[in-house]
Amino acid sequence: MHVRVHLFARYREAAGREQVDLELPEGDDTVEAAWSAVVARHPELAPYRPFTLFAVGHDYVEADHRLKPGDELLLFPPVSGGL
Amino acid sequence: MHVRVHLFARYREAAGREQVDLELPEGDDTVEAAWSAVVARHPELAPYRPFTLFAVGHDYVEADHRLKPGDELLLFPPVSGGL
Amino acid sequence: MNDIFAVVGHPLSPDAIAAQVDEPGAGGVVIFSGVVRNETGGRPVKFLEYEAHAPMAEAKLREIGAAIRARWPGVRRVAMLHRIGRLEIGESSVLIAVSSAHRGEAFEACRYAIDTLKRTVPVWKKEHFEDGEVWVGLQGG
Amino acid sequence: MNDIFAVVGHPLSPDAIAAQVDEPGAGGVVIFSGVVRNETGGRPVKFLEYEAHAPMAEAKLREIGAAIRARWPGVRRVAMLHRIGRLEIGESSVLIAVSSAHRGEAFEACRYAIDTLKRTVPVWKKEHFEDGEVWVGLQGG
Repeated sequence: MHVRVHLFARYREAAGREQVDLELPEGDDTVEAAWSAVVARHPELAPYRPFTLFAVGHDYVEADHRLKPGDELLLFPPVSGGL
Repeated sequence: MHVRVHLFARYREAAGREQVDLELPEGDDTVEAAWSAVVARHPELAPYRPFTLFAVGHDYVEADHRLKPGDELLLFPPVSGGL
Repeated sequence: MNDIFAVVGHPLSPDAIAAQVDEPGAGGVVIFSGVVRNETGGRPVKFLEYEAHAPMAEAKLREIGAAIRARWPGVRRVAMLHRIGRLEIGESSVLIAVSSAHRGEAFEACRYAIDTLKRTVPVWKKEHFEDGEVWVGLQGG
Repeated sequence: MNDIFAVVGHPLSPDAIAAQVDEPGAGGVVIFSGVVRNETGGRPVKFLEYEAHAPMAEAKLREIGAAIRARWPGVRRVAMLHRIGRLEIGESSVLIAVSSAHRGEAFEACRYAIDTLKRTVPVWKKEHFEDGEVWVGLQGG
């Protein structure tokens, strides 16, 4: 199942890229699975797992959220807008 | 005892003047006495007594406050600044 | 300190008052603007007139500033301006700005400032209607 | 409605946002401005950079606006702007304005707006120092 992952702010800089295209195996379609697949390619992101916000579309999702084919998963560092 | 009384906003308009000069008898030197003396000359102000704020200098005072010779007493309608 | 407390005869500008409380250590600024409404109790208002006893009004504004300093130590700067004279619909009659290190203090202090101003500062408002005028603050007055 | 929720690349102006929430029935406007501080934890800051995921950021700002409408029915207009890109010390990164018939609602809604924005809107801040740069939001990160 194809999923495109977008990296923001420090994650983009740490990985040196803005997006990662994944093929997730059938039955292993959670956000957590996608995170693991990203970290397999970019181990420098591993330490950030406890701080990471996940989103699909305009909504935050939990790590156990199940992705659908063609979903775009957004990986956010802790937000720090406002001031 | 000489006291100058200043009228503001609706009081000034009701009385048709900005100030009233009073001679208060000895021993009758409270703000209340000054108010009564003003009302004796300008009875149109009488109904406003319950709503009136009294001030001397930059401070609000109570009706039983005792005036000193040369004091200027300020008679304020309810304040309505701000918005 | 550089705090500002004044009764003025010119239009009030949020940009200008924000600049007046700007301070390198302040992270948040809260501004309150009181705006002339187009009606009162359903009756259309043409324009307003504000009158102040300016020396005492400015003294009372300074007292409010001092109380804010005592109660919210994180406040950096305070500016309070009240406009007098004729004001048109939509114009700002009062403008208060508070800057602070942490935004909670700026919100609380700014609200305290306008609430206290309305109770203590000698300013009077006259509403002008199509068919007359009324001093505000005394029903049926 | 005419509410405004946007991520923008240009300087923010309190005058402009006050005008955007101006409304004949509104008697009070509360504005919050988040200002770039000159230091963080005692370390001098040269300038800041803000990045946003703009489509979702604007969606989250709209959600905040909808929540305000539901909770404070006296609110007349809401405007929320977040600036991105490079910001100098003293510039405003976020500007929120709420107008309402009664000022209490404007104060509460404006504070709710900035508090919620800081938790939910995907924006990230990078602090630039004399000798390096740091993304904010993760200690030691």
